[in-house]
Amino acid sequence: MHPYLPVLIVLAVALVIGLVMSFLSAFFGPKVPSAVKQEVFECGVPELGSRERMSVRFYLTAILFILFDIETVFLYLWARTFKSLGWFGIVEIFVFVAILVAGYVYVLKRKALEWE
Amino acid sequence: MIELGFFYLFAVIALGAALGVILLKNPVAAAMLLVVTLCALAAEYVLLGAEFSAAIQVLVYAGAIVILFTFVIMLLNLGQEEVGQLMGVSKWALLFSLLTGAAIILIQRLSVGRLPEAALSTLGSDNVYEVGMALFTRYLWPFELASLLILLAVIASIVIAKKPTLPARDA
Amino acid sequence: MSSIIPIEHSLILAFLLFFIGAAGVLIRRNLITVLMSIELMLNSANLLFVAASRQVGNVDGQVMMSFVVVIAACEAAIGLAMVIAIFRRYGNIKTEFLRALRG
Amino acid sequence: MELPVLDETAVQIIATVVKFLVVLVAVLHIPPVMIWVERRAPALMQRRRGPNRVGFFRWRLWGLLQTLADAVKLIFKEESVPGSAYRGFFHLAPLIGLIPTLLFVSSIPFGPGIEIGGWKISLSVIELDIGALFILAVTGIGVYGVTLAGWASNGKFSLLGSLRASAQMISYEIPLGLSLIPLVLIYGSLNLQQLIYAQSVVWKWGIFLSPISFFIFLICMFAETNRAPFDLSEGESELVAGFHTEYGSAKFALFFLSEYVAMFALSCLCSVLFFGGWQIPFVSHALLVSLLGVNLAALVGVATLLLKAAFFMWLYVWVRWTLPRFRYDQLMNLGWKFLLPLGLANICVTALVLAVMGA
Repeated sequence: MHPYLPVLIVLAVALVIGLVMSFLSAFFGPKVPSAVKQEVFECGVPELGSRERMSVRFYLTAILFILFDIETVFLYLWARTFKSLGWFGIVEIFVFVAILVAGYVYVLKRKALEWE
Repeated sequence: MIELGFFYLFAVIALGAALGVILLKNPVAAAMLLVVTLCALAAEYVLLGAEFSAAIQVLVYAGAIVILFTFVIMLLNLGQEEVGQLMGVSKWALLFSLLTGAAIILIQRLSVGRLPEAALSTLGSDNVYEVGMALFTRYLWPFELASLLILLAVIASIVIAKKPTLPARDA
Repeated sequence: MSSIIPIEHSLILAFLLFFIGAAGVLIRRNLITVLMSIELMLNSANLLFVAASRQVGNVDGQVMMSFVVVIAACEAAIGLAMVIAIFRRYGNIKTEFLRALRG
Repeated sequence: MELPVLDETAVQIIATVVKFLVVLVAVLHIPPVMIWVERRAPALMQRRRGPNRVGFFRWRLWGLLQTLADAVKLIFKEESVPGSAYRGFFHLAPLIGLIPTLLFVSSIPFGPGIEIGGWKISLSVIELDIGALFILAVTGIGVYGVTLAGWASNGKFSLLGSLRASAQMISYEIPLGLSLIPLVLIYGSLNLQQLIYAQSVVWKWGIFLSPISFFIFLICMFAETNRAPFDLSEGESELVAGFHTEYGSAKFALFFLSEYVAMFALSCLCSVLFFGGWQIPFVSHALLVSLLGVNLAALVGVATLLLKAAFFMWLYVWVRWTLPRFRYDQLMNLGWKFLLPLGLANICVTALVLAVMGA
């Protein structure tokens, strides 16, 4: 058996069962719609909507996330081959990490990660 | 044979989702379909025996890059109404690209049998280890340069995104 | 295990993906969707690398594929930063508003 | 009567389905029990009674059936969708949140293999050589459930809550990923089952060989599940209920389910990585097999893993009622300015020590 076949099986079974579970209320629950019930919750005040723009810091966080996500993947690759590469691999990965840490320091210096 | 069936299944999923990416008006829906395309392609990589490629595809591509897209869409709060329709040239562009695609597939079909035979036995079972060894020995310099590239991209994107731009000229 | 899939199938899939991506770049006016279409095109290149790696029997193609992912990440980061900057300046991200470089 | 002859593939596929259904049924029992614990434990700490009424006729069972009643109530509630919501994604978001956590919990090796009728069956539903990377990838996809839920609700509290929650989850995914790397360096494998076999004696457990990893992992466990003290995304005083403000009835129950399944999966993963998984300390598995036979020893292993995981589930509750909530800037600073450099330094030091010892 292909080792990834269970992934597909789990995905399919979970999808079916999840769909059934998420529509349980649609079958069993009462249905009494009203205009107020359809409003978005806003602590009781009249609805204002969500048309406002969010802070750019979320974007900067996501950028940093990509940077370190890639680094993490390559670090896994290195960790897996560590025993064969030895000191050569250590030097190599230290250079790699050092370059990325430079980016990290730059981000800190630009205060891109300061919240509030 | 079963592998081929799965290959077709995921190919259809990937292509359908990719069509959705370029045709849907809602950008968040497009981003989600992009995730579907990427995951279907990751499944193709698994079928092609490239475990690590599938992992990096889901981890970095679907898990990080598309998150960035989603965040930007939410930050700019692009609802349905701000999304551009297809451009005026849409039908022509569509026809043109479909024709070109068909032509290339035709050319490619004609070349069947002239490609080199697949060398199947040389790929081992420990894919992550092999990719790691290749990356850290033969591709040493590209690897270090890649980190430099990421560094530059981070600096550039922070400079561009954080810099207060001039007020808009009369549009 | 995965010996059955001939490379022609991967090639066709990659071509189709590339053209869907190219069509997206041509027909959409929304900058973010254009960027996503570029991601589709990069992915078709990735698929070709992986399929070729399978065909020639070494992992060089897969290493290249991981470099392409790095490049895609950089491209997305910078592209989206520019989208944000453009949005700040024009209040809009439709491509036809970007005429500053046109004479 | 003649049974059809089964080949290896058919047996394994049937075994996979059965194993997953068992895991699913077990996992469905976690939220009711855990919510009961989560209401009785603070009562114990604060000298109150907590829920103790709902029972079965004369037997009150310490109120254990309270959450069952709650679950039934949730199913029979009306499902209300805000008029301005994006309906398709609104219905889909709980599923997108749930399925990755189910994949996650399926990839935990719950015990050593068992043998039924001569077929060898492993006790993890999904067993991959790149198990650790698979888990990271799956948690990465799980973020979309939260993001979509808030966006599709189209309310300001939901949107802000979901952006906060997803930013928090991606921020703590990095230290989580980094904290596993020293273990890969030490044990040389990404396969969870092999990681367990490598921790065969107590002094080889992950917590002793890499205590800093454990520290980072423990904090990330709380942050990844948006649990107290990092439950800012649903800080009642600021954001009502966070990304699931607009959700009610069975869909709300699904969000609850995925939160508790994620807690359980992370607790199991913590036991697997740092506490020897299903192995009983000071008792070798070979000894157990010789005493009890393969299958019974495997069951003992499963019980051991569940016991270890139960401790971390208790820790979740304990911490929730002990520590006050963080502020959002404190949370982000902790992740990016403390755990991230610590994780990188931990990797570097581990690699250097290993290289010096090896040379």
